[in-house]
Amino acid sequence: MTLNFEANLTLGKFALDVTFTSGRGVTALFGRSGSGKTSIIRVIAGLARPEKGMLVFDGDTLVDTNRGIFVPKHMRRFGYIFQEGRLFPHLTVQQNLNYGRWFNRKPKESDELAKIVELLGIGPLLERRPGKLSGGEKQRVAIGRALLSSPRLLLMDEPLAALDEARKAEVLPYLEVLRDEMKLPIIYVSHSVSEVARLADRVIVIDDGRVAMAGAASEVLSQPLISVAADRREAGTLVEGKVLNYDAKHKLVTVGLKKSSIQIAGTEVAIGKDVRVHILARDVILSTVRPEQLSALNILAGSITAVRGDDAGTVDIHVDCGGTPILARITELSYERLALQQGMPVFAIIKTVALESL
Amino acid sequence: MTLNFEANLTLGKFALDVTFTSGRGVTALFGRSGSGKTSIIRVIAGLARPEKGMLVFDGDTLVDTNRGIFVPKHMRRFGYIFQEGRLFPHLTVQQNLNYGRWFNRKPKESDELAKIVELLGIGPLLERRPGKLSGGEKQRVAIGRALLSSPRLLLMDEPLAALDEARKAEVLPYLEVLRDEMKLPIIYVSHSVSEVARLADRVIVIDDGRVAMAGAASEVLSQPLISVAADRREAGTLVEGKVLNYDAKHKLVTVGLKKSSIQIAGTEVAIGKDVRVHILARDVILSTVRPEQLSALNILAGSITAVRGDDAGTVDIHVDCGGTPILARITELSYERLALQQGMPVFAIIKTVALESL
Amino acid sequence: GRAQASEKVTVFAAASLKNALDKVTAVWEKETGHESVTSYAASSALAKQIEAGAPADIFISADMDWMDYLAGKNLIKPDSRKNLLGNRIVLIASRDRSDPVKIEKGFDLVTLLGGGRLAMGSVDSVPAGKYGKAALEFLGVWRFVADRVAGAESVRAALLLVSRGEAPYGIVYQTDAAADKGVTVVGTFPEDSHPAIIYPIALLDESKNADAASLVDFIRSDRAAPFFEMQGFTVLR
Amino acid sequence: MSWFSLTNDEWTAVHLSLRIASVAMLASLPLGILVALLLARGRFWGKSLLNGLVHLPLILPPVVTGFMLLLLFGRRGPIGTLLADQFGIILSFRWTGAALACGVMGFPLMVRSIRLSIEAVDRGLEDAAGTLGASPMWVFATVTLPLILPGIIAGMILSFAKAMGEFGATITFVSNIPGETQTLSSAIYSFLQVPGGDAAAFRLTIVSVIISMAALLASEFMAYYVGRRVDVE
Amino acid sequence: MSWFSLTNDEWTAVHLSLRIASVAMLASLPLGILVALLLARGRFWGKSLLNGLVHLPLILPPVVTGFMLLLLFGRRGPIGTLLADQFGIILSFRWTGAALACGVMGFPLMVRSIRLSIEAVDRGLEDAAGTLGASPMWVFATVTLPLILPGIIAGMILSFAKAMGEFGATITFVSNIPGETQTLSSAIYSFLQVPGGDAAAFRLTIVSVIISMAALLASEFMAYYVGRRVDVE
Ligand SMILES: Nc1ncnc2c1ncn2[C@@H]1O[C@H](COP(=O)(O)OP(=O)(O)OP(=O)(O)O)[C@@H](O)[C@H]1O
Ligand SMILES: Nc1ncnc2c1ncn2[C@@H]1O[C@H](COP(=O)(O)OP(=O)(O)OP(=O)(O)O)[C@@H](O)[C@H]1O
Ligand code: MOO
Ligand SMILES: [Mg+2]
Ligand SMILES: [Mg+2]
Repeated sequence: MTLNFEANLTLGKFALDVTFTSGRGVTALFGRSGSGKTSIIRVIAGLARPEKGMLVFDGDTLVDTNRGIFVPKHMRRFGYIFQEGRLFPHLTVQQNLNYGRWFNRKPKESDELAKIVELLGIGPLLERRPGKLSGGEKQRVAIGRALLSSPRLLLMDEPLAALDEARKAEVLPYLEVLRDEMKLPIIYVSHSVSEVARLADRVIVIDDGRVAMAGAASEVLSQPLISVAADRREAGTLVEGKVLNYDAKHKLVTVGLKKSSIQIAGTEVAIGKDVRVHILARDVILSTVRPEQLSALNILAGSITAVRGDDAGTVDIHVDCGGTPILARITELSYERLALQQGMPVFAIIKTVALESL
Repeated sequence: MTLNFEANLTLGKFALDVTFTSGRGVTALFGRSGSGKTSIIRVIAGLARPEKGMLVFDGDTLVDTNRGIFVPKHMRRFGYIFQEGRLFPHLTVQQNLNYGRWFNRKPKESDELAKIVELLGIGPLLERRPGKLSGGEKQRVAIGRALLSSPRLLLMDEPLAALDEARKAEVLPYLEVLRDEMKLPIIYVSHSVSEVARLADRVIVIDDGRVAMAGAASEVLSQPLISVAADRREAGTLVEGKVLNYDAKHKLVTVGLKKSSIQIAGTEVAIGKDVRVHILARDVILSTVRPEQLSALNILAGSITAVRGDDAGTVDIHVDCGGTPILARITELSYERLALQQGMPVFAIIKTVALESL
Repeated sequence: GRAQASEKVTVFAAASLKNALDKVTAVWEKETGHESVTSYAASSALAKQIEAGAPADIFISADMDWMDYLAGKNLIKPDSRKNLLGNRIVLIASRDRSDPVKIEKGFDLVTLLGGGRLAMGSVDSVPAGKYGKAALEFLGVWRFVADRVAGAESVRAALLLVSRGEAPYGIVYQTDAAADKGVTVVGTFPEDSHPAIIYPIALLDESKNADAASLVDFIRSDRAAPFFEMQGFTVLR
Repeated sequence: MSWFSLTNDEWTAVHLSLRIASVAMLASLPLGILVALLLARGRFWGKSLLNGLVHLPLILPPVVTGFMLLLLFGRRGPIGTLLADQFGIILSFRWTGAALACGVMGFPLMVRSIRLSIEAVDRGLEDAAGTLGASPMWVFATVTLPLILPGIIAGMILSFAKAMGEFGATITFVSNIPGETQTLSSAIYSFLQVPGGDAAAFRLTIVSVIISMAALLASEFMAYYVGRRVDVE
Repeated sequence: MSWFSLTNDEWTAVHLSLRIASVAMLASLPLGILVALLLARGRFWGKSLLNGLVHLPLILPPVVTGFMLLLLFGRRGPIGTLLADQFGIILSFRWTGAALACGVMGFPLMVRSIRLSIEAVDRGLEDAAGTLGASPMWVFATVTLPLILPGIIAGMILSFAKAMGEFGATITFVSNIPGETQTLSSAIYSFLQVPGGDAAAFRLTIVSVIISMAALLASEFMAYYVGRRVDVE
């Protein structure tokens, strides 16, 4: 499955001029507030008509302004989780959830409903109307409503912003299941690097209506430029690997990288599975000698490939650990003290539990 | 300044029964979605009338159901940033911002407006109406509107949820200025431990309409129980200290704790200032020998006071570092390998830049 | 439905005839066993409805004009047209000024009004108004009171204006004045001061109902006369 | 005869009024919704014209409206002839004609109410329904229609009440034939035209008011019920 | 005399109609807003009664309304006496009386529109204004009122149009005095009562329609302008 997007759209003084392609899995739209993320999603959903543009989903042309093609929104079957909920105020939660199912040729089985209700923790709310829900409850129902409409593509505009961390931690794995098992492509808008790192296969960074950067998540998230949209503190590298082993006793997953391996705390995963690990630069400690007796399990040997200072008193050190690039952010003082230089061998120490779980 | 809150309120099947006191500074309301945070704020703002209760702000009784007192919302002068924006659709952004100023005896000077517009980056939007703003832009205008109404107390219901990290990083320091310089008390609802850790003096954890825990931020955030509301990954300790030194060259702040000190990357701070540092358990590495040649600047000697395992393959180790409690979360495997026990001397290694800046 | 109603004789009659005509048709129905219905409305509306093909058999107009209008369009059976009733117009006053007024050439109506208004049917549209205006012109009073006239939508409304004391005097049919205790008849206009007040009756050209002629005859008969006279009409033979 | 008992003719008028007002209200509803939709949402040439046309019965004296109906829908009028020839529908001097007159007189009131409600609907909700697979027709039926229910109810009650009070256009169009086209209103009018008819007119007025108040209360209750469901907060 | 030129009397009727319709509309507006507010928001004993009272002019045949006005506001009526004695205000046979009649007849239409709009207002916005320090009066003036403007405009235009078409209640209450109380509507009615008056009636009808259409267009434009400002998306 691929989505080819190409659109020009003017909204007052704001001009959107974006072209990108997204494939299977999750494509994250990343960008500062007002950069045009929602506008892009609206064009995909068929809620906005570009002045000039083209939208092709899996060979199916949805928009082509040259040929005057515009497939209306209800024929696209794209589930859209809006930034502001948009629940139907006259329907109960249950009716809201079921709304999309009425219009689907292939209705989901009813235990699908039960499962999603359970996952989102909205069981006690089913008989209520949206006016009587809390902010987070509304958002959860909106997520459920979109999921249950059997979409071909899921458009999620900051879906988890209003959720508490515990609930987020429950919903994210489900999105992964959708992505991996249901093979549902997802376009995901989020300001959270950790969410994106965890879910996204591709990341598209939007800046002022234009694509500032696009590419595989592992590439884009390792760029310092990502900090236009994200917290500097969330810079890091996204590393891809394969599960080599699972230690059930210690609940430790061993992930094989290019020439090394790292260990991550987590629940059982199938051996051989491809996984991604987001290593935050600020979580990496460098040492010039191999450290002993540390609680950190992951100590990777490597050599410094680049050094980049900034004016905030920190230095970003790029380390190549057997083909796996690792970014470490350390203080200028340490940088001076350890006399680090390009080409120097170092050890990167990564706290196991600091890793994003899969 | 103190706020005494005591209210019983029934909303359908949901019963709120909450009593707390909040003092100067920021009081964070923490709790899962649907736990009753917004309901509490609504009572404080005068938008909901408790069935039984009492609300006293600085000796000024706003609600007393026994005596039939209920000060209406417009006489309370509490600025409220709503979870859903609630901008006036018929007014421009500028008029929205100015709305509260019309009703204030002591109007803020107009450069106050310029400053807040600048801070929130809403300068180009001033002539627009809210219907033509993006989600984050709306939220920023709502923040500005409440700030400009010269409130005696600020009620913030997940104000930063829709903002990108970079913008958040700009707004948070301003909130700190409000708290510290303007001495504006703030009641703050958030799901983000790092926001709360940074801002809050007191934390009140709400669970299903009741106070589950309340106390100084440093106490509450160090409790494992906080994970009802927060991501487990954000557990840690909040440490209080005083700025001892600022190294302008390396942009390093030295913070003196009880008997030790730690270094934090950051911009200039006044020496002698009281600061707080949130140390995430997952950012602490333990070592049984003093490590050498590490890029981590902070290595604190201490001894293990408690060990608490969980069933996720990690162990929480409480370490006392010269009177300063530090929580470290390590894998079970490391725990076994290092043969850690209560009373054992250890070194806690904290990456400098992993600390919350002030 | 229309099917049964078409067997009934349908009468279109000026609204002011309601009291008397209802009683007359009731007697006729009882005696003959036939049925009838009467639609009371303004003569103007009825005439235009007949023009538009209304299923009426008999038309009784409050003035000659609307009957002439239909006659001009050949919508009535010409030989069936008869003058049915006559009426008089009277000067009425509200209760508190019941002194009789001598109505003669040049009588001082203006002084009587004393700044108040003279209530009457609209002088352009309501028949009683037209007759009233003609009478006042004949008596040479019109030009003094023309701008003091309050033209009402119907005689009944004019009557009400007087009985409620809005206007001190009014000109109405004697048929209407008789029934209202709030007003006093203070004078009757001479019969020669205005065109004869005549309610004509006619069978309609399109009427196919065989009983209609019988009803017209009954309405014009001596049997019916007392009902009309009781209301103050003059029965014309 | 007790003061309040109604004569047969009066009962007939009551029945007829109820039937005419209900039919006028219900029959004009679909068209009312359609026109309100066109006026609220449509962008077409002649929209102002349509809007003006809808308001005509309000602007014109009812008698004029009645005459126009007579000219158009009468036995000899162009539409009247057409309806009679093609569909065998005869409106003139039938209760159906009275319903037409009442429907026309109440139409601007109905359309305005519904239109106001439509204009207040959050288009975002309709968009959301569209992305969930609902075609425009379904969006209308499942989202727009329920949300504009208060306006529809208001429009219906206005139309009904107007039909109860209307006589100018009715009496001009379909005359005042007892048992066929004589409504309470025209009966009241007839009584007012003759000496001594006031008491009877007053009695019928009370009946008319009672009926309309009952309808009004029912509508308020419905609106309350509908509103409670959609209540925000 | 060209076919279309109006006589002096007719010009007077045009002026008078305009004046009466405008005054009726404007004078009933504050009360209309108040009553709409009460009905939309109030919770008080007798609310149904007030609601019924407001609808009465719609339910009753206009002639009956005219009679009632006469009974109440006439020279001998309780309110009429009061107004005359205390304030020297005399309504009978004055254009002001006609404006009263038109205002009363249009009142239910105006109230309904405004009420519908009020019921559609998001209370959350009013709450927000309250927390920003606006007293209920200010909240109403700066938030509620601007948001219900479409309803107010709709109510005003309905009231105006109704006033242009009204004659039943007017003519009954204040009669049909050229230059004082004779509106276009009553002039049209008078013409229709005489054989051959159709042409004149038609001419005046056209005038009336032109005026009302102009008002309608203006209102649509205003509503569009207001709506554009509040446009969501
Ligand atoms: N009008 C109402 N009727 C019934 N229940 C209500 C009503 N309003 C809120 N509730 C319930 O009250 C509880 C508390 O709601 P509240 O809005 O205070 O939650 P919250 O802590 O702010 O949640 P969130 O983080 O999701 O915004 C929720 O369970 C909600 O379902
Ligand atoms: N109707 C409109 N008229 C004019 N400008 C508009 C309109 N709608 C949106 N904009 C502008 O277009 C830009 C992009 O808006 P969009 O909603 O796509 O942003 P976004 O990336 O989703 O931001 P956020 O993260 O704040 O939701 C913004 O600068 C916004 O101000
Ligand atoms: O429009 Mo009227 O004057 O209520 O029949
Ligand atoms: Mg957005
Ligand atoms: Mg909330």
